[in-house]
Amino acid sequence: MISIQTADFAPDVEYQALRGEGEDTGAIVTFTGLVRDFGDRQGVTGLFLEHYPGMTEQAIQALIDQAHQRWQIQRTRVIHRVGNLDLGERIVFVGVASAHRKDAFAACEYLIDALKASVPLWKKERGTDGDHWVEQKASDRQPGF
Amino acid sequence: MISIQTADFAPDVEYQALRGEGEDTGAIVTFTGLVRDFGDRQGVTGLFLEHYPGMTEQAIQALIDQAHQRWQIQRTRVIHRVGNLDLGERIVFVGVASAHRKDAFAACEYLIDALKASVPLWKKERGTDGDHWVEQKASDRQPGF
Amino acid sequence: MSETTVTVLFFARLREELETDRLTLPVSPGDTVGDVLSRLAARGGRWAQLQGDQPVMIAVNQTMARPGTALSGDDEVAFFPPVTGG
Amino acid sequence: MSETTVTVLFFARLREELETDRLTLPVSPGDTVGDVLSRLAARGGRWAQLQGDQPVMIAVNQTMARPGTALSGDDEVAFFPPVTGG
Repeated sequence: MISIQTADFAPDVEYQALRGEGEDTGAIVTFTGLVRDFGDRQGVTGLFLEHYPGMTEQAIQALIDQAHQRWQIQRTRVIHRVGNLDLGERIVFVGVASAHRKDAFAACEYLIDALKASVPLWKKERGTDGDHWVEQKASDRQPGF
Repeated sequence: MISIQTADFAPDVEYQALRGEGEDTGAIVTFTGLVRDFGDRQGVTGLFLEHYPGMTEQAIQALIDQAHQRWQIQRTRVIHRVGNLDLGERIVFVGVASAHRKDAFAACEYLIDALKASVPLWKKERGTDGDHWVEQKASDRQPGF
Repeated sequence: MSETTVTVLFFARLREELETDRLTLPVSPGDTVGDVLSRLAARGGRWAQLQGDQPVMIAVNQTMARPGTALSGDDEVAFFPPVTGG
Repeated sequence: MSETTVTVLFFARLREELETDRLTLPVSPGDTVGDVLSRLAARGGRWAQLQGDQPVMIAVNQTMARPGTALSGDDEVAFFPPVTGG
């Protein structure tokens, strides 16, 4: 499940969806990203997030397909919020269910790393010294992109 | 927060506790382990979990102290259930909050790996061919323990 | 021969600085993304940054592309800064 | 001189197979965990496994220990199989 949405989401709803109906799931790993009060600069008061409707969802689906090829995983949920977000709000959720914990950890970390490197989403920090578009960190870059 | 308990726990309550009151948290990573229908053998119908009251909590606290030394993390929650558990039930929860996602992932995976290797907890599988105590996997062993 | 056009989209910092989120450009057979970039950069002013020092990412029909990618009529071309989601 | 004792605890498979979760044993000055293990194993039957092929983990006062660890009066000694939680 992939969703790009302005609305918030609920961790327990996502957990239930990842758990599924069967009894072959042994591990659920989730990552939640929050708006924090420092980023490129200090004094961040909120974020504005923009995406490329259509391509964003396709790019995330391609990452999920790759994760299914590389690891033994059962279900994934990726939610990314867009629009204006305040401090402390949830920005992004990546959840992976697997029979095995190592696959769940590896796939979850891969999905959020690859999302930051290659999915068309852009963050603008609103701050005490004005607004500015966040620059991509060298550590978030992927070779060949 | 460490809890060894027979009762279940709620992902959203744990999420809220990890989120904390401040606005410096950027990443929350959680691991949930579930009872699945195969383990050492096929046909698992449930688990019985035993612990060493007192030592179990101390051993988990020592792991959390080590995680705080190795990574920049803000809050942790470790919950492990004991007693009889049915298929699909939650067994264990490890949650880590950090300013940075890589620290949150690394500390969360470390805590569950080290817990499996070195914390006095034992699992008995109840199954269609009787009950048996689970053997420690070579991959879960830690040198020197 | 009827005119062939592509739609060009801009996102994030580029969208704001160019004060444009979408435009339609005529293209000729054999034109590449690089040709479109050159034509837009030649407008001067803020448009020059499309061939400046800062990296510009390219997508054609919602798939990552390069300046050498050839264009066809009705293609959707997008230019945007390196991504920063997550 | 009053008698000195330690409490010995067993967990999981050992607890079940020895049909014992706790017992009290006299110790002499200088006794180690290994001495206690030998004395218990000498009971024979299921107790022999305490010095058998399967690994037996040791804790003294709720901290991991080794056969060479020296014991004092009122120590809490625990024997258990390799852990399998999580």
